Amino acid sequence: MPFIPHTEDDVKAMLNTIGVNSTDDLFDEIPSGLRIRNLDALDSGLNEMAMGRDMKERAERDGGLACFLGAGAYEHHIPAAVWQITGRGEFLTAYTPYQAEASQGTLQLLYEYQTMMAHLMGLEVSNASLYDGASALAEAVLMAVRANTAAKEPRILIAGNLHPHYRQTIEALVRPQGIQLETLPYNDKTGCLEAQFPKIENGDIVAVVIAQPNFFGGIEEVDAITDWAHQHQALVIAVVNPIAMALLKEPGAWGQRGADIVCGEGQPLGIPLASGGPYFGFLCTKMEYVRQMPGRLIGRTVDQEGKPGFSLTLQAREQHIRRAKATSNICTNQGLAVTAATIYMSLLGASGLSDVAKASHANSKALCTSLTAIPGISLRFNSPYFHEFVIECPCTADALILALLKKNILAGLDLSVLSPELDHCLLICVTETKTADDINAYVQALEHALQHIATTVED
Amino acid sequence: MPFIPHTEDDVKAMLNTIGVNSTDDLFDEIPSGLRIRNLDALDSGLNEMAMGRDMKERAERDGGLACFLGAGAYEHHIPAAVWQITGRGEFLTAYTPYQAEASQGTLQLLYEYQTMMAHLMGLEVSNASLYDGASALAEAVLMAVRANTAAKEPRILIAGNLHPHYRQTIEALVRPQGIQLETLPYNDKTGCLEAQFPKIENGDIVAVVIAQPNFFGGIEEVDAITDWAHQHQALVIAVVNPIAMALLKEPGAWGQRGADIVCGEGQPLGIPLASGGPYFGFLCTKMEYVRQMPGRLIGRTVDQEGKPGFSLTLQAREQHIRRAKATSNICTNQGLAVTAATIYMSLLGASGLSDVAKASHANSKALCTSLTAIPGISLRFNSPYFHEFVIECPCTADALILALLKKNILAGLDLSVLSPELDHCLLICVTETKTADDINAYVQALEHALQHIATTVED
Amino acid sequence: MLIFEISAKGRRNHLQAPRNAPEANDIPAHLLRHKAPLFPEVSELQVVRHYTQLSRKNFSIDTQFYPLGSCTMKYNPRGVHQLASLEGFLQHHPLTPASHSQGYLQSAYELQQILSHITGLSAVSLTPMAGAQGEFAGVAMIRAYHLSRGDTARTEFLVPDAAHGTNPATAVMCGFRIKEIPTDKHGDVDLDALRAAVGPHTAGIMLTNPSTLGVFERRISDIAKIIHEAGGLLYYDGANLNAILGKCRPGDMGFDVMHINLHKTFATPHGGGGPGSGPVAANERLKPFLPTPTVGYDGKRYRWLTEKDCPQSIGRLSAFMGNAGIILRANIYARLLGREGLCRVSEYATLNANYLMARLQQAGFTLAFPDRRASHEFIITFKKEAKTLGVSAKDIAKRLLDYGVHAPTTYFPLLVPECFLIEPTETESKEELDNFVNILITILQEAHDSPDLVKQAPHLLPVRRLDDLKAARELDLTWRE
Amino acid sequence: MLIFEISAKGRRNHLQAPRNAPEANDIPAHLLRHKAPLFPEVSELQVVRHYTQLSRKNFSIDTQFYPLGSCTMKYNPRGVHQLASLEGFLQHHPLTPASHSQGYLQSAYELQQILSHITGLSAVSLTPMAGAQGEFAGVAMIRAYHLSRGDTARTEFLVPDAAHGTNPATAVMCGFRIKEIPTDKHGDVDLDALRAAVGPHTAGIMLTNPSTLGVFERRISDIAKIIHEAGGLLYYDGANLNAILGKCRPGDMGFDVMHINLHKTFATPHGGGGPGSGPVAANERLKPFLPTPTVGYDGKRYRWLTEKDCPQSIGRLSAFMGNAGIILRANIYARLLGREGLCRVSEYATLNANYLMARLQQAGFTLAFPDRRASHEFIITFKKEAKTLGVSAKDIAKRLLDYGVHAPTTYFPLLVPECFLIEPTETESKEELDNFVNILITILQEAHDSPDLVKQAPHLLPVRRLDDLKAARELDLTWRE
Ligand SMILES: Cc1ncc(COP(=O)(O)O)c(C=O)c1O
Ligand SMILES: Cc1ncc(COP(=O)(O)O)c(C=O)c1O
Repeated sequence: MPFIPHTEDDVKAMLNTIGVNSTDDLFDEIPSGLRIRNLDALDSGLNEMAMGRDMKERAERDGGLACFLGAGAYEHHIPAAVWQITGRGEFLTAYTPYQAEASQGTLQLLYEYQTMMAHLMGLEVSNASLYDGASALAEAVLMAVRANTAAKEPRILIAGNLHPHYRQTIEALVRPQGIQLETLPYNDKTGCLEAQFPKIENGDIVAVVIAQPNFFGGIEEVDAITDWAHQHQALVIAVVNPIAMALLKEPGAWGQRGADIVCGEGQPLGIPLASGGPYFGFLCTKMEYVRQMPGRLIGRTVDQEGKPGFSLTLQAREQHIRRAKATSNICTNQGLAVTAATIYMSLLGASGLSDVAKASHANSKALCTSLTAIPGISLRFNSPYFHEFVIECPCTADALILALLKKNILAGLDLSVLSPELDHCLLICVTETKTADDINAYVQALEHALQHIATTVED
Repeated sequence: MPFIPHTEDDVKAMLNTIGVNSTDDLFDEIPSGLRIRNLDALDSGLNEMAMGRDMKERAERDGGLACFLGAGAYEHHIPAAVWQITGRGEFLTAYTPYQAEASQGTLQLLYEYQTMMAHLMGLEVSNASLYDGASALAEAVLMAVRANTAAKEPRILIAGNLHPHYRQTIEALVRPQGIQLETLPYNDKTGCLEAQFPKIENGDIVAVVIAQPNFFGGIEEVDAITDWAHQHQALVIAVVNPIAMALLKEPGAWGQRGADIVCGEGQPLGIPLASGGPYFGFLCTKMEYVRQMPGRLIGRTVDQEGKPGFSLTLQAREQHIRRAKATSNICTNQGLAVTAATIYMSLLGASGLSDVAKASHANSKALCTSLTAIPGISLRFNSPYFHEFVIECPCTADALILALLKKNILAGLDLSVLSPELDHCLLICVTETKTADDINAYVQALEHALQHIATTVED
Repeated sequence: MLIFEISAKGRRNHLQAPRNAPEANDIPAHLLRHKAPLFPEVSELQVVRHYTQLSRKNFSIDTQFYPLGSCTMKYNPRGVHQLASLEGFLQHHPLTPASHSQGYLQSAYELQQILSHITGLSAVSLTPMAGAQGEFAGVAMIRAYHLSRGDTARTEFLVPDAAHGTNPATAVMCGFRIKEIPTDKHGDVDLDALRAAVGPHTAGIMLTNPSTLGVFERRISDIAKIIHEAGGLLYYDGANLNAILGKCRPGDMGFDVMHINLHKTFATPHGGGGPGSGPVAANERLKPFLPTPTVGYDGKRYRWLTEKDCPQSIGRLSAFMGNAGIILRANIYARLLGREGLCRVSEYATLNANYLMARLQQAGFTLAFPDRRASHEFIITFKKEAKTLGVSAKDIAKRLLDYGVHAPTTYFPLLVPECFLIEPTETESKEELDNFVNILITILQEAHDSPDLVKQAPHLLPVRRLDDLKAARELDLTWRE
Repeated sequence: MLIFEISAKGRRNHLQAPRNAPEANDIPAHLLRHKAPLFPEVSELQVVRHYTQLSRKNFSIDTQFYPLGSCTMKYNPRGVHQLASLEGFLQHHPLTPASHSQGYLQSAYELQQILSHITGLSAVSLTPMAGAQGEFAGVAMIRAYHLSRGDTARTEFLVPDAAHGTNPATAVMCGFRIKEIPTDKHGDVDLDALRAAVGPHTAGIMLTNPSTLGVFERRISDIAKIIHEAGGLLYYDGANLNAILGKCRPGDMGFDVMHINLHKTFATPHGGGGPGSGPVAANERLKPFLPTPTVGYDGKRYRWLTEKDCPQSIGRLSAFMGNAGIILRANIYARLLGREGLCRVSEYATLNANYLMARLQQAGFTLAFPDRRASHEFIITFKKEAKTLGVSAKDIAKRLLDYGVHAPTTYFPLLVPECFLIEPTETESKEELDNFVNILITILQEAHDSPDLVKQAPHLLPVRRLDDLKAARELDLTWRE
């Protein structure tokens, strides 16, 4: 039987030991009215070979596109070593490291992850992961509400150029606790936050949420925003792309005092696109807020012989100890993705990561320059950007995307998802994975599509 | 530097310790006339990402065919667990287990392999692998020459329906030692060995080499041949397909006394086709001949506390001890492939292996029945066969193969490689990997091709 | 040794980085980073060796028996892992148009159907990323339901004292006050206390069945009636679904909404802490509130259903669509097993638990609920040993590690003192269970003969017992130069 | 525990076997098997756990420093492994027509070119499956060459006494008699003895340079002259090519034919015993005799060259075309490194060896050839310690295992008593080498202070020292019920 090792003799002997006649007897506490006898509406099982055929066909249907789509999930080169090591049974099939002595592998790795992530963000503490970037931001908001004791009301100011799915996620996750979410507008020309900040009083606002880069790839003037928020006793929550942080100023160095909480999507660090997950959310903060952190934290300590070792610490923040009073309900997190990210960061090193950022950026510049040289195509926002930019087209972005899909190019994101006025806008991302040929192929396909669309319109 | 961990400081310190000024000085014993300064005719290096693109393109060019070609290499379902475990660093990157205490993993696995392989063949001993099926046969022949002290001359009788590449391989590998290779003819109707055996005297012949199934997939009357050989003091060397042995009579049970040496290609046991290798050759024998065996042998013993353990044994047969007097020059073998095969056999079990054999056979029957119902197509040999058979076509086999390749079907082997008279003959293999749809697709493609060829000829 | 301790300044692994990356001159200098982060500088071999060696310090399903109660640590099929890791799936961007996502969408849709059938509930959203987020979704849906009816008075959630910590924590995250409901001495919910607790403030109850006490809540229909009559709804914590696959269905028991832990019941690997996946299933009443996105099918093509299609949805719980890779794995697992195999899961999980329970009882161990059937798990208590020998459940757990088996869940549920919650799962053999019994017997003997051996355990692991107090007091959460 | 010992009669793993396989009624009963082979009957989890646990009993490059002389145990790049394992390569049947094999053929052809350039020899056949088969090919080619000229008198092969065991064994397999050539005290071939040995019977000589003594044969041109003038040819055993990549070339030294161990110099993993790959390279004179198949290129398409194209070929050495997967790996490795990276290999391998040699000498260890440069490896001898302390090289090797590093090659080459042949390779860091020196110093101290500790080693491995005599005397080669 698939995955079940019992022989008939085993079953007989076991029933005998238990003292019943059949396994069915073991379910005799279930009220008979509730018992069902089969799952016959489902199909019969397949063997691994047949399943392999089936899934390979499905995978082929979904694969094979040259990806120029980012919008929160980014294709980067992943060294082979990353998943070959991550996939080792000892990492893959272990549980959460409750029994520290039997989990030193995972625990030390997580401690190393915390170290790298904290250093990458320029902060003191990182937890061991949350579900993803968007839900991590929701946790960051809840954490800020607990941490900012100066604020009178749970009001949060959120950058209007934050990824719309992030905004939706925090709406869903923090609204039940009566937290108010308000928008910090962005400038229609630059795509970045308005240089003029709204008037607020000290203690009006719990925290300001800034995205760096923002949803359009634009780079924000983070120093000014950070200082402004701090001047009004608001905390600063930074939502950042970790690869960008190898190039852009780290949140811990923003303004005079640095961002207070940093979160974001860890996927770019060695995790495949994979239809959206599993990825992982990271969360870093200053030491003073560590007790308000959600999620697992690994601490270094010593064993009874004084030898260094690692264990889950500050567990009193967590649901399995504090229950209703926990900092979050999170239990299972995204450990395996963090394992991959840790190996990724180790393999790349700081300079490698910075090379990835620079090469991605240079590639995006190259595509942007070529595209905006095409008559009818212009850059939508005039701000510095990182590896992702928005073009405005003479037709709907949707039409272009469809046309390029026929050439097996995933052209980008149709920004009409964000607002109907942006329906001629295409958000395009280029990473280090693209060659000059790939970029040329995109440009040619787009030119061709534009001609075709023009002709069709004329017809 | 790729794969080199040295920093500049390291290099300086190390040169200092050695007492030289540059690494170049370390090569000062090479006569200057022989020194070269670079390898500039070669290309510069690529990074892993660029290499990935390049190799993926190559792999795609070679992939995607539905394989109905056997002829010594067989496509079977390989459980995912096989290579995920085999690929663990501890198996993959270990050397030959010379330091037994630090290699118990590989050693125990090989002992388990020896056990399974010996039982599968019905013999007492298996070695730990040779290079492949063909070279294993050459070693078997050399071993027989050493073992059969009754034979006057080193004459070997070889089935004429042995895989032609096997025949070529033994020619190349044993000819330098003056061994005579003669052919035991096969019957043109059955494709099997002639029922009438040649007249020989006792001691004329060292050994008879029989293939089961033979190159055409045909099943030989092994009992009679074995007994005949033994009656004339010749040893019997069996070349068998290990999957077939789950269904057909095992060599140890052939005739009155069983085959003496059994060898063959281990690839069907969980090893991918992979352009022909790495596969592995297996070699089994009776205990009385164990000291004539080439290759590694693992023995079970105890450690100084009496605990069971495993180590290389009878090393005095091997080149690293016995040098010029060794049973073979083999040193590195095919350990990793054997690791995979051992896991494969454990996962399948005896009944699973037998199911693979039966399903493959049933599929080949299904295709054969459909094909031979097509006018103009007939079965070339009338003998029982196992999962591989020969059809005779109205056109050259080559023409059919080309036509089916256009439908992404690898139709089989053009037997003109064997002899020009067989140029209308196609050797076709079907394994358990093929579904009824696959088989239908083959039949339709072939019908279509025949029509097309007929039309073309008419034109 | 930490990876930082094998680092050397200036060591570079050029093979993995892009070549000749130009400087980003177009970005103003004040927006750029000025100090490189402290990452290790190590060669590829050093990385491979370091993390390979680290992995070897873990216990795992692939290496050990791991009877961690409530966690369903069963075999994680290698074939499932391989097929979910096919290149076409891995390179698929989550925002790819549906035309080029049919493979994934079909797999997700099928899983929705399978889960709906297994749970007896009519609709499923796969987006929650673990059990706790599934709980959040379900409880938020109950909240949205009451609010949609203008029923704003329902501010309380009932949670049995045996519940998993995520249950109360979740209800609080959804803005509810918690009322704890006690357990009776048979492990069932105390019905009188429940009746006393319900009222017009009752939004709902969160319940696991079989409960975390390892027993089936026999009066579940009565409980459902009490709650429903009070106007509340029932949330089912599906962490224990492995116990009842094909035997009974939460929908039939009266539950309105539930989550399923794919990383438990559907054998997806737990990865040293995750990822999991906690799909949420609801009956017709709560279906409109399911989180987005879900997958729809018109008989020809699969497509995402979003806020536009589901205006009453509680919304989006993550940036994309949940832990897609885990959803793929669960789909593959479920279809490998098929209807027969899925029914066998609960059958053999229950057989194993009851056998182990019987053997341990016969060997003199104290069961928490000796009169009950075990579900897929059960509880033993070392209260007696703690008192008479000074050997705690923790000590015994640590000593088990020395014998190469992972400890069961200890000190949970909190109501049973000095307890082990033991869940063998269906994929372990009788031999493995017998071996575990023998080890426990040996340890009990050791606890009598040389209690210090047990109290000082583990002895044979990479570290001895760790100083958790020091860890919490002298926080060392990151390595600094 | 053996896998057979966790087997249970009747346990079946249906997931991996075809369903409903019909009986083969068409095959006569007397040709069928009647008794199933004794295979284990185990579940998939049992298999995974058993072999995962077994793997953990190995030392390996991925887990340990492994300075095994003559074996070039360097980092086996994971990226190479991944790319050689692409589905398209794995499912490619060796007899697929060339039209559908261009990806593989191109890779093989490129490697032929690279090897030709590196070795300074004009043509390459990739078919030999390991070093020993490469040796066979080369020596058989020399034999074929002499015979092709009607020169049947050349029945002797010269082999230095320092040669690897495969050298004499190979020459014998090719039908030659062996003449051993002694080594002088500096580790070079004794030229006088060589001159005395050559003659009209000399078919050729097999030589490694740098030799297995870890030193470069300085008078190689003289040797070549002596052999060639006597009408013999020179075979180069390329196992030590890692030492000279981009520094000098066997072709330039006067060698006519050689093999290359891809599983050493080209970093393909050794797999606990193999597979390897031993391509053979030859100069114009011997090129016609290369084994088939090789790959040709007409500027447009790649194709196999077989007996038809190469009528003088020594023939075919295996059923297909060698260890194709290893050939792919070597191609990828070589092209990842490129011309710069390949030159660095020998540079850093030599630096590491000389550094380690210097450090050990300074620490008081006895070098076999203190006046010589190390090549990529070198020899130390414990002759003194064996005499004064009764601690042998073997004892020290075993004790090294306790410290978590693999032992160097011991007792080879046979001419140096109580020796270690130490090859650190270029992929190990200075820290790793320093650590190794410290461990050896510690062990030497132990050998003085408590020799039994060393003599009884290993203490910390899965087994203590094994009884090899018993293994050979009471042969137990397979498990029986
Ligand atoms: C009974 C119970 N409920 C809920 C959960 C929470 O699930 P998750 O860890 O996936 O968030 C768990 C997991 O430990 C559990 O055992
Ligand atoms: C010097 C030398 N020559 C030849 C060989 C034989 O190579 P292989 O093991 O690949 O047959 C070896 C390998 O150990 C070697 O070290």
